[in-house]
Amino acid sequence: MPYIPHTDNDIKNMLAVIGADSINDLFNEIPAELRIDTLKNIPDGLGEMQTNQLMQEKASLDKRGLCFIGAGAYEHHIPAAVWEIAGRGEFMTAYTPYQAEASQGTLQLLYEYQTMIASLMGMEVSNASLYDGASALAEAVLMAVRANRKSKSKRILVAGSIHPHYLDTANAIVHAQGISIEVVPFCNTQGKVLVEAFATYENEDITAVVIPQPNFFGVLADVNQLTAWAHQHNALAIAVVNPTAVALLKEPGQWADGVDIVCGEGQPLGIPLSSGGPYFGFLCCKKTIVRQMPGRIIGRTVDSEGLTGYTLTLQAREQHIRRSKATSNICTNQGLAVTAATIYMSLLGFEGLKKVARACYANTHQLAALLTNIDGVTLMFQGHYFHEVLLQLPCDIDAVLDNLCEQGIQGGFNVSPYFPQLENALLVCATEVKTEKDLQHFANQLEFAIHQVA
Amino acid sequence: MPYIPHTDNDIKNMLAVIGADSINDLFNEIPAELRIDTLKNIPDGLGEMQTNQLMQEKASLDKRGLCFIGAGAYEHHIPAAVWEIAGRGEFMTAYTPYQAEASQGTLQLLYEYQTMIASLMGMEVSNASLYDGASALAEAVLMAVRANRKSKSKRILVAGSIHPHYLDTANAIVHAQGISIEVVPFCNTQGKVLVEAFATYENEDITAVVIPQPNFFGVLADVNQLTAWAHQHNALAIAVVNPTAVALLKEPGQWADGVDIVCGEGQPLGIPLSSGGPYFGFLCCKKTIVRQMPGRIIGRTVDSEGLTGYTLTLQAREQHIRRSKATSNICTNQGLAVTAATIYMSLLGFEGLKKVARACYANTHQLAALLTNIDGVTLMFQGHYFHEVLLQLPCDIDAVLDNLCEQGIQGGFNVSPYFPQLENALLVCATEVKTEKDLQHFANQLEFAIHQVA
Amino acid sequence: MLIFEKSQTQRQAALQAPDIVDTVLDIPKELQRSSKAVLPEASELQTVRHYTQLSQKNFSIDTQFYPLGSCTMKYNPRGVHKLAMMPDFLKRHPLAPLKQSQGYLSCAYELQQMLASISGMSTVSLTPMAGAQGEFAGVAMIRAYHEDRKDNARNEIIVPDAAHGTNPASAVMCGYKVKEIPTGADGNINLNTLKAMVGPQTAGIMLTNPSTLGVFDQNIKAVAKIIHEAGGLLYYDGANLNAILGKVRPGDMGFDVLHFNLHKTFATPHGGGGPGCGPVGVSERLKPYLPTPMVTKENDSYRWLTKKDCPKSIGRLSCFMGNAGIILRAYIYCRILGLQGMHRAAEFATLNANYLQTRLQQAGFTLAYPERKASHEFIVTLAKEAKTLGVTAMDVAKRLLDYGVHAPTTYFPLLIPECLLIEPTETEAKEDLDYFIDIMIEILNEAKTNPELVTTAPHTLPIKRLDDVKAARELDLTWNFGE
Amino acid sequence: MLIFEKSQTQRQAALQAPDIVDTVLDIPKELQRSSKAVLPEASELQTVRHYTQLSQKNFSIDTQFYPLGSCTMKYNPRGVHKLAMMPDFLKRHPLAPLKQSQGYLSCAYELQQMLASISGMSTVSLTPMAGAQGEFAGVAMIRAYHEDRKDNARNEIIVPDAAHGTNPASAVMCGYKVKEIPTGADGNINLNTLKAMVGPQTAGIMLTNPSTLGVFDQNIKAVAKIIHEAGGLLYYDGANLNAILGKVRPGDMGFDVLHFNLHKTFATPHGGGGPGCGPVGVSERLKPYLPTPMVTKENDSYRWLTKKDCPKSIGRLSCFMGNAGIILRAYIYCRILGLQGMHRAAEFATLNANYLQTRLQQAGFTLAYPERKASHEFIVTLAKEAKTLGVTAMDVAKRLLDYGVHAPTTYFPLLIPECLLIEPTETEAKEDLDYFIDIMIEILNEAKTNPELVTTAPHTLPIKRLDDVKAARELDLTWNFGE
Ligand SMILES: Cc1ncc(COP(=O)(O)O)c(C=O)c1O
Ligand SMILES: Cc1ncc(COP(=O)(O)O)c(C=O)c1O
Repeated sequence: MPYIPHTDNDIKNMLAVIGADSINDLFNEIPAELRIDTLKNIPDGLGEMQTNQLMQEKASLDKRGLCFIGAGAYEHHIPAAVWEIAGRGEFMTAYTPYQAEASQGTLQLLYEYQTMIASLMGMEVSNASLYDGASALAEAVLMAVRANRKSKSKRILVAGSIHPHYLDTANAIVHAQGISIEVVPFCNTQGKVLVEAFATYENEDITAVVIPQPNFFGVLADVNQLTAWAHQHNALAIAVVNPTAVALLKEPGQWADGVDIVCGEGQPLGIPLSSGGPYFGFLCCKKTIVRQMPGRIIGRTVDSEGLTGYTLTLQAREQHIRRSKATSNICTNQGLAVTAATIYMSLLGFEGLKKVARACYANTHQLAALLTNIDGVTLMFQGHYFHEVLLQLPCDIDAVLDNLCEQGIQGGFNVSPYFPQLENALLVCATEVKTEKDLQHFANQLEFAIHQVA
Repeated sequence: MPYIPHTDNDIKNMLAVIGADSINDLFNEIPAELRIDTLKNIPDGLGEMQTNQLMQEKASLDKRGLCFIGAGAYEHHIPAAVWEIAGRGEFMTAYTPYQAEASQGTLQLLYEYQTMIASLMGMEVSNASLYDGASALAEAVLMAVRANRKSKSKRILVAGSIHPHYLDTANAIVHAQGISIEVVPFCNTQGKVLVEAFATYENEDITAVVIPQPNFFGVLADVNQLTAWAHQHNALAIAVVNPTAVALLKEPGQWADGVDIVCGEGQPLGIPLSSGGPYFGFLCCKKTIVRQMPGRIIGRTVDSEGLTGYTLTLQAREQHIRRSKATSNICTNQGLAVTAATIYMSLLGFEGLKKVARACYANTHQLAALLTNIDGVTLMFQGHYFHEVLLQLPCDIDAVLDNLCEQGIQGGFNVSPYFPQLENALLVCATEVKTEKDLQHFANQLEFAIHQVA
Repeated sequence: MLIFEKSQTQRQAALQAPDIVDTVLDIPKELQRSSKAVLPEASELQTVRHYTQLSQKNFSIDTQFYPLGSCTMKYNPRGVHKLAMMPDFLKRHPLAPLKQSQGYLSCAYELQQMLASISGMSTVSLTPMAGAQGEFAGVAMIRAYHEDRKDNARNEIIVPDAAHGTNPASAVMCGYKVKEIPTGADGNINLNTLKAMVGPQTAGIMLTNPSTLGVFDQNIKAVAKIIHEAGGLLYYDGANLNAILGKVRPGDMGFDVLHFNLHKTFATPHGGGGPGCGPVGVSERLKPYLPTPMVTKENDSYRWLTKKDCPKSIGRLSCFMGNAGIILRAYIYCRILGLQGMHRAAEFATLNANYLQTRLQQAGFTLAYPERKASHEFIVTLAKEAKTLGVTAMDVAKRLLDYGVHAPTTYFPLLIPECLLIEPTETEAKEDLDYFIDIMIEILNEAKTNPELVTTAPHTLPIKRLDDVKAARELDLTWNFGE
Repeated sequence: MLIFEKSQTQRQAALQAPDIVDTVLDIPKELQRSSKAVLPEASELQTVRHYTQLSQKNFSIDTQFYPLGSCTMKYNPRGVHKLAMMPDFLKRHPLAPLKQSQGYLSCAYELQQMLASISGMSTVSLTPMAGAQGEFAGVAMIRAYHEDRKDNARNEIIVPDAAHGTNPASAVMCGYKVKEIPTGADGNINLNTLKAMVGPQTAGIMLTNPSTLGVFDQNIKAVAKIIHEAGGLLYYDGANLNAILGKVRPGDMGFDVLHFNLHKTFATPHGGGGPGCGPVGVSERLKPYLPTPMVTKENDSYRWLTKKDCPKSIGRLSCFMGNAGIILRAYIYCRILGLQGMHRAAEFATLNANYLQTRLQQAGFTLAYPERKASHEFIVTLAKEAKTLGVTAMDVAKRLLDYGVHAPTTYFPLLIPECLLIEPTETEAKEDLDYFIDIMIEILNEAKTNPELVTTAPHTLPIKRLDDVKAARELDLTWNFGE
């Protein structure tokens, strides 16, 4: 029996101990009319060998080409050691470290993670992860509402240049608690939210302002001014950042007088694209509001003999202690992804991460140069961008992408359905994994595709 | 610096301690005229990311098709757990277990391996591995010469139906010690060595007889009679077997009154094909001659408090103690492959291994049935075969194989160059990994190929 | 030692960073970073060694028996993991063109279908990223349903006292008040109490069945009737589904919506705290509200259903489509188990739990519900021992660690004093259960003859009992670079 | 506990065996097996847990500093391992058609070229499966060379007393008598002694340089001259090549043939005892005798060279072409290191060794060759301590284990009493060397103040010191099923 160790003898002996005639008898407290004998639509089991064959067929359908899509998930080089270590049984098959003494591996690692990510963000504290970047934003908003005692309005201003899925997710998660998320429009030529756009909120009670950097279009905004505006208006500032980019860009803790909360997607730190997950959301904040933090937090302490050890702490914020008064319902988080990210950051170091960021920056800028050489292809926005850039094409994006797909190229993300004011808008990204040859190949194929389509 | 942890500071401090001005100074005992500054033909180093790209290109050139080649290396299903566990750093990056107390993991595993393989072969003892099946035969021959005190001739009779590479290897390794390996011809209709073929040696001093089962052609010989013949003539009997097959075929310890030495290729026990290695050779024998065994042997003992532990034993046979009088020069063996094989045998168990053997048997027999349905394709030999079978084709084998290769099929092994008397002889094998569909597809393509070529 | 304490300025695993041709970084000064971050400065070997050593300090399924109740710590098949880690799956971008995504989408679609069948629900969405997010989605759908019907006065969710903490927390996140209902002495919900609680304010109830008390509520149909007649809906917390796979379906019990814990019932690894995955299934009437995206099949090809297709959806719960890699693992696991394997999971999980329950009772331990059969888990209460011997559930838990067994869940559910919630799962062999029984008996002996040995446990682990109070009072959450 | 002791009749990891349609097994009864073999009967979880737990009982590079002299225990890059384990490489059948093998063959070919360059030799064959088989091949080629010239009286190989045991053993396997030459007080070979030993019977000499004493023999050119003038050839044992990569080449020193240890110099994992790989390189005159198969390049495509192409070859040493997977790893490692990286390996291995040597000497340890620079390794002798304190090299080695460091090589080379042969390698950080020095000092203190602590070590490992005598006397080599 797959995975089941019981021999006939075992079964007989165990039933005898229990005093039951059959295994089925053990279910006799379930009302007979509810019990079923079989399930529909469940195929017969497969051996591991056949399963291999099945999944190899499935995987071969997903044969990918050169990928120039970013839009929230980024293809980076992942050192082999990352998952070779993260995949060790002791990390992978442990539960949440409730028994601290038997979980010092995971706990110390998480403490190290908290140090790394907080420091990277220029913040004082971090939790041990949330589900992903988008849901982390939702938690950041809820946290801001709890933390900002000066504001009663539960009104959150969000830069309209944020990833549209982040906006949807945050809305879906927070709206039932009477929180209103209001979108501040971005400038259609610069592709970012200017501080002037906040003028209409000058005298309002705003609970928090959400500032992405780089934003969905890859564009860099004036985060210092935006943060300052928030604080001047008694609103908390929430940064949404890409952790790779922050190796080169000013860390949110240094935006003006420092943001209050930082969140974002941890995927770029050693997590494979893998169809969108598991990734992890990170969340950092000022120490003053740590008691409003959702999720697990690891603290350093000592044992009964004074030896250093690590344990889950501030559990009084959490659902298993505080139940309906908890800071969040989150329980299981994304521990293994964080394990990988910690090993990734340890292998790259700050200098390495900076190099990754620079290579991404350089590649995307070179790609933009090559692509805008094509007739009819232009940059949608003026201004600084990081490792993603929005292009305007002279023809329908979907048709072009389809054509590129046939050539084995995943040519970017069509942004126009989300922002109808941005016509024929293609968001492209080239990380450090792309070579000169790749970029040139993409440029050639795109030119060809536009010819075909236009 | 890749893999090197030294900072500039470290280097400075360390040189100061040593009292050297530069690292180069540390080499100044090497005569100046011998020292070189550079090496030719060594390319610049690559980062891990570029190395990935390079090796992916290389691997893509080896894209394989459906493989029906056996001939000494067999494609079996390998449970994922085998290499996930064998690849753990603690197994993979340890040295030979010289410090027993710090190597109980590897040592206990090897003791378990010795038990498993000895029991599978029906023998009393096993060593902890040799390089591969072919070199294991060479060691078995050397061992027999040492062990057979009754024989002075150093003449070894080998069934001519053995894998030709085994014969070459054994010859290359033993001939300098005055040992002569003599080939006993096989019957050209039955594809095996008959006991009658030994008639010419009736009154000779023979040191040992080497008996493969199944033999190179997949054919089963009368191993009981051959073993009996050897023992009647004061020769030792050496069996060369496939460990998967032995799950169904009589174990060598039960051939007649039992062979003296068993060797063979361990690859079928969970080791990937991987271009021919690393595999491992196994070697088992009767307890009476264990002191003639080459290679490492693990023994069970106790520690100073009476607790069970495991350690390298009978080291007085080995080169590091006995030097020129050692039973063999072998030092590093194939530990990790044995680690994998042990886990494989634990997952399969004896019942599982029998099923694998049966599935191989069934598939090859079905394949033979399908292929001999093709016009002009016949079985080369009458008689029983196991999971390999020799076919005669109506045309040149190389041309057929070339054609099949274009269709993505590796259609077997051309045996004729080794045995000119066997014309257009194709050795094919279908293990448990082949499906009905695979077999049928091969049959169709072979028919097509023969049409094209013939 | 922390990895930071092994770091040296300038040290790096140089192989892992790309080469940088010196390009201009054309970013305004005020947007550039000027300070360093405290990331490790270590060689590749140091990193590998550090984290390998750390891993050895964990208990895990792969190394220990881990009967943590409610968590279903069963074997996480290596074969499943390896397949889910195939490069073609790992490299698939979540926004990849459909044409290059049919492999993954077909797996997700088939899993949706299988989960619907297992639960007796109409439709499944895989997107919630853990049980708690599944609960959120489920309650949000209940809310959307009432709102859609303009049934706006319903502002209460009923939750048993035995419920997992995520249940009330999720209800609150959906804007509901939580009303707690006490459990009856037999472990079932008292129907009269329930009747007295429901009314026009009742939006629904959240239940686990078998409950976290390890018993199956036999009155479930009556409960459903009371709630439905009051106009409320029933939410099923699927954390315990392993107990009833193929035996009884939440849909048949009368539930309107449920979540699955793929990281429990479907054996995806817990990862030291995640990732999990908490798909939701609903009956026909809640279907319009399911979270997006989902996968649909049209003319033999698969595509995403998004908000455009499902205008009433509660929306999106993650940037992409949830924990895809976990979905893949659960799919593979389901294909391996197949129909018979699912039945077997429930059967042997239940056999193991009842065997353990009986043996421990015979050995003198007090069961919380001695009259009841165990589901896949059961509760031992050490209230008596705490009183008479001064040895608490926590002490016994810590002492178990010394014997190389992970402790059961302690102090949950909250209503049972000094409790151990024990879930052996179907993948443990009788010998391992017997060993657990032996050491429980041994610890009980120790508690009588040498209680200090137990109250100061653990003794054999890298550290002794930790000071949790200090941890919370003198917060030390990041390494201070000055040290 | 042994896996057999966890077994139960009938138990199995059912998922791993194929389904069997009941086909006839048409094999004569007398050729069929009738008895069971003692293989484990365990569940998949039991197997995974058993071997995972066992693994944790090992010291390894990934978990400990492992300064085992002569073994070059440096970091085995995970990136290399992962690439070598790509399915396309693993699934390639050794007899696959050339058309579907150009990837692997090109790697092997390029490695042959690189190794030739590194060693200063003309041609390389990769087929020997470990150092010892490389030695065999090398001496066999020397023999073939003499035989080819009908120079048949040469029946002696000279081997220094410091040589590794495989050297004399390999010479004997090639049918030679071994003549041992003692090492001079300075660690070099005494030229006069050598001159007196050579003659028409001399087939050759086997040397390591730097030797296993950790010093570079400065007279190597003179040695070569003496041997060559006597008509013999020089064999170079490449186990210590890590010390001189890119600094000096065996070919330039006058050697005619050498082996490489890919599992040392080229960082392929040791695997708890293998697999290794021992390619051989030769100067022009030995080229015809190289073992087959080798890879050649013709018109941009690669093919095997076999006995047909090389009629004078000593032949084949394995069924296929040696440890291909290890060859692949070494190739990848070489491409990663590149030219600069090779230089660095030697430089930092030497820096670490000399630092350690100096510090230990300063701390009061006795060096075997205090006047000499260390190569990549060096020798400490504890003869004095053994005499005055009763604490042997073995005791110190065992005590090191208690401090979480693997012991250096002990009692080798045989000519140095109570010796520790210490090789830190280039991948260890200064802090780890400093830690080693600290504990060596600490152990020396213990030896003075509490010698029993040292002589009864180890104390912190799963077991205490093992009874090797009992192991050899009461042979227990397989588990006895009756137990
Ligand atoms: C009964 C019960 N409900 C809900 C949950 C929450 O699930 P998750 O941790 O996946 O969010 C758990 C998990 O511990 C549980 O045991
Ligand atoms: C100096 C020396 N020569 C030869 C060898 C033999 O190499 P292998 O173990 O690969 O056969 C070794 C390995 O320990 C060695 O250290």
